[in-house]
Amino acid sequence: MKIGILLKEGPYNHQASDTAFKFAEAAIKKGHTVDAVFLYNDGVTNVTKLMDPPQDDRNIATRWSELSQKHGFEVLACIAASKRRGINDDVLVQGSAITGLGTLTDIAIRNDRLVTFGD
Amino acid sequence: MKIGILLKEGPYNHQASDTAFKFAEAAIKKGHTVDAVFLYNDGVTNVTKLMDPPQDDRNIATRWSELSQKHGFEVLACIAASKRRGINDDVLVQGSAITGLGTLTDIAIRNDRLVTFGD
Amino acid sequence: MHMENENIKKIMHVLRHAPHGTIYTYEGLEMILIMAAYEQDLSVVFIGDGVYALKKNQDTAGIGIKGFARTFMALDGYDVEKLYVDKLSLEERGLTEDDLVVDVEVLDAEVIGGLMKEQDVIIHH
Amino acid sequence: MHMENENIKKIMHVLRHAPHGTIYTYEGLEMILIMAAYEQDLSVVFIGDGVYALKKNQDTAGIGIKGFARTFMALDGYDVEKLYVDKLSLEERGLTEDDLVVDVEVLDAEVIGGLMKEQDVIIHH
Amino acid sequence: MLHTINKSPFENITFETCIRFLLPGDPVLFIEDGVYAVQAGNRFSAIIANVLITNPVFALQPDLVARGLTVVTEGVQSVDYEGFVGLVEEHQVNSWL
Amino acid sequence: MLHTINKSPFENITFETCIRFLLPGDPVLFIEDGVYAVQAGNRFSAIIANVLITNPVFALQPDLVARGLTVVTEGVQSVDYEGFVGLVEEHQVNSWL
Repeated sequence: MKIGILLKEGPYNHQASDTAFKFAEAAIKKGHTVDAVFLYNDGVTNVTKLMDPPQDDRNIATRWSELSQKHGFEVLACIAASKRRGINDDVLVQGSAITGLGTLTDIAIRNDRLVTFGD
Repeated sequence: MKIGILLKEGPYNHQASDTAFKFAEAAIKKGHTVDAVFLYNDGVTNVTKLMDPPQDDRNIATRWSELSQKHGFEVLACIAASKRRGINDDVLVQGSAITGLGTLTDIAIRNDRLVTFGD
Repeated sequence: MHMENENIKKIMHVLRHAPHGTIYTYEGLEMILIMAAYEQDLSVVFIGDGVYALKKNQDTAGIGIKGFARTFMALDGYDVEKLYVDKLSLEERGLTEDDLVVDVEVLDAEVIGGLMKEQDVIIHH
Repeated sequence: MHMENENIKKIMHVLRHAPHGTIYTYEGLEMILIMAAYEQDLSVVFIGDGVYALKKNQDTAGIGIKGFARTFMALDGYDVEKLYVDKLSLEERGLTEDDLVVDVEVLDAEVIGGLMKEQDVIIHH
Repeated sequence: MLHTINKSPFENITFETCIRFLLPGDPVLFIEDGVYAVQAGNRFSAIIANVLITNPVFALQPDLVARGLTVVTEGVQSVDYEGFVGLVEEHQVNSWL
Repeated sequence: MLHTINKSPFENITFETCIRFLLPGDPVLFIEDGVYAVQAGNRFSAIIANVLITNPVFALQPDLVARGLTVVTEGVQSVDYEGFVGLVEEHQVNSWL
């Protein structure tokens, strides 16, 4: 099954990103295809490489970067939401990109499921 | 009267930053001293110069930068909260700085009021 | 024509937050406007405080935030005509259809639940 | 001594969010630990879902987030001894003091309201 | 002590929690989405009227206007941002986020 | 249609809103802070029991364990993240954020 994920909150402040990540891992483990993760609202801040959490904590941006590259999907941040929140091409982790809401529409159309995580 | 402000949510996503700003302006207009604005939780993202909202919208980082410099106070982002969210010295607007929670304690102690804004 | 219809997805946007206190409804509306260009079967449902987004006479100049209630009036021009409001949400807030900036269909929760069940995609804002 | 006391501020932290779903309680606790070093008159109040932060037997390994319930046990070592829990919040959640990781004083809302009134600074997390 | 409430009472328990801890005489100020509580004739009007017996109740006018709330429960006073500052001059602040 | 709820029912209306729109047979999954709804013997247990008459109810086990919730209302089924995926395989998703 092809699954798209929509993530609407930033890292650490809400559990949404953690749940979305665990869900994506489990879906892949069960043989499904994660087609893309789309970031909206504060969710766009999940992919800044400037993130530098304590060493004994998870690095949420790095984790998305690794999972997406390993399994061939992209983590896509909405451009309008990104601009409001100081996310641009220069700060993105590998495996992520900035794009428009049209891309989310394509994701919604071409996947069997769109699963949303947020606050 | 000396007033400290604690701001606990990021820009645009919540009204907290807007209310805090209008409150600070009004306090200054009434002759009070805004001693400092301390940013915590997602609030630290209020001072990234990478923010680039639509031209017909307010630029929240620039606005804090201008108000703080004009009236001689600092907008201070908690270092631990900043590191989690990708805020560092390189991205700060003028008039802001990164500091520790000890500074907030000093602000709480030395001011007549500490007013909190958040979600 | 038949093949085209098969590719059309039913996508429902659910607005449940009051305007201005958070950005969810505003950025939700931005998403709806973009999706409207893709000729899918879009609908928008207002539940809970989401109905406040449609309230007449909002003037946001004093809080320094762009207002957007009037943008809902533009949805019709984008062929987004399926605007549904939860009846109980409206009543609980002491509002009637006359208080809203656009024509909507006021429906019982059970009917909206049925519409939800038909969707391919549901996005809450 | 008298002058020193005059410089001591009464600062109350109010924890009202459940742990893990949001970071507020965790970052609130980080703030409390730092402020504890400043020898002010600190108190911590648990209201609403904030009482869940103190629940025994939390194991966050499965959600991949650092747990922190045990950190509340360290507050005593930082001389943060004023831990108050709202009685109704505890009861509504079917919890008793035995369910909590630390000793707390369970108080009626009216009493907590009185303590709030005495504070120089109150910070909700 | 000035109590501020910024959440809609229809969606969130904050309003009900705050008033449990109110002492008589202390002012309550509704801001942001909190102002929906004082809209005249809604299901919180009776609670607001009850609070008004013992406590002054305020709502931030710019937030009311932004939300198109023209008629508020009788006895609720509107203040602008300077009025908000005025309340802070007189009281320590308890922001129920 | 799979309905997910991620907010505590004690603080937020989401739980009550969602169940108004439920159709019989559709599964409900509690995740994140939403899992407090299914803690045995709390004031939502009767509502959960009522939902269970017509709908299967699930809670995300890692979220229960993280919050120290060991006993859930009878009839509520625990699932891990793969179980969550399993429910998504069978149903379109309605995430009540």
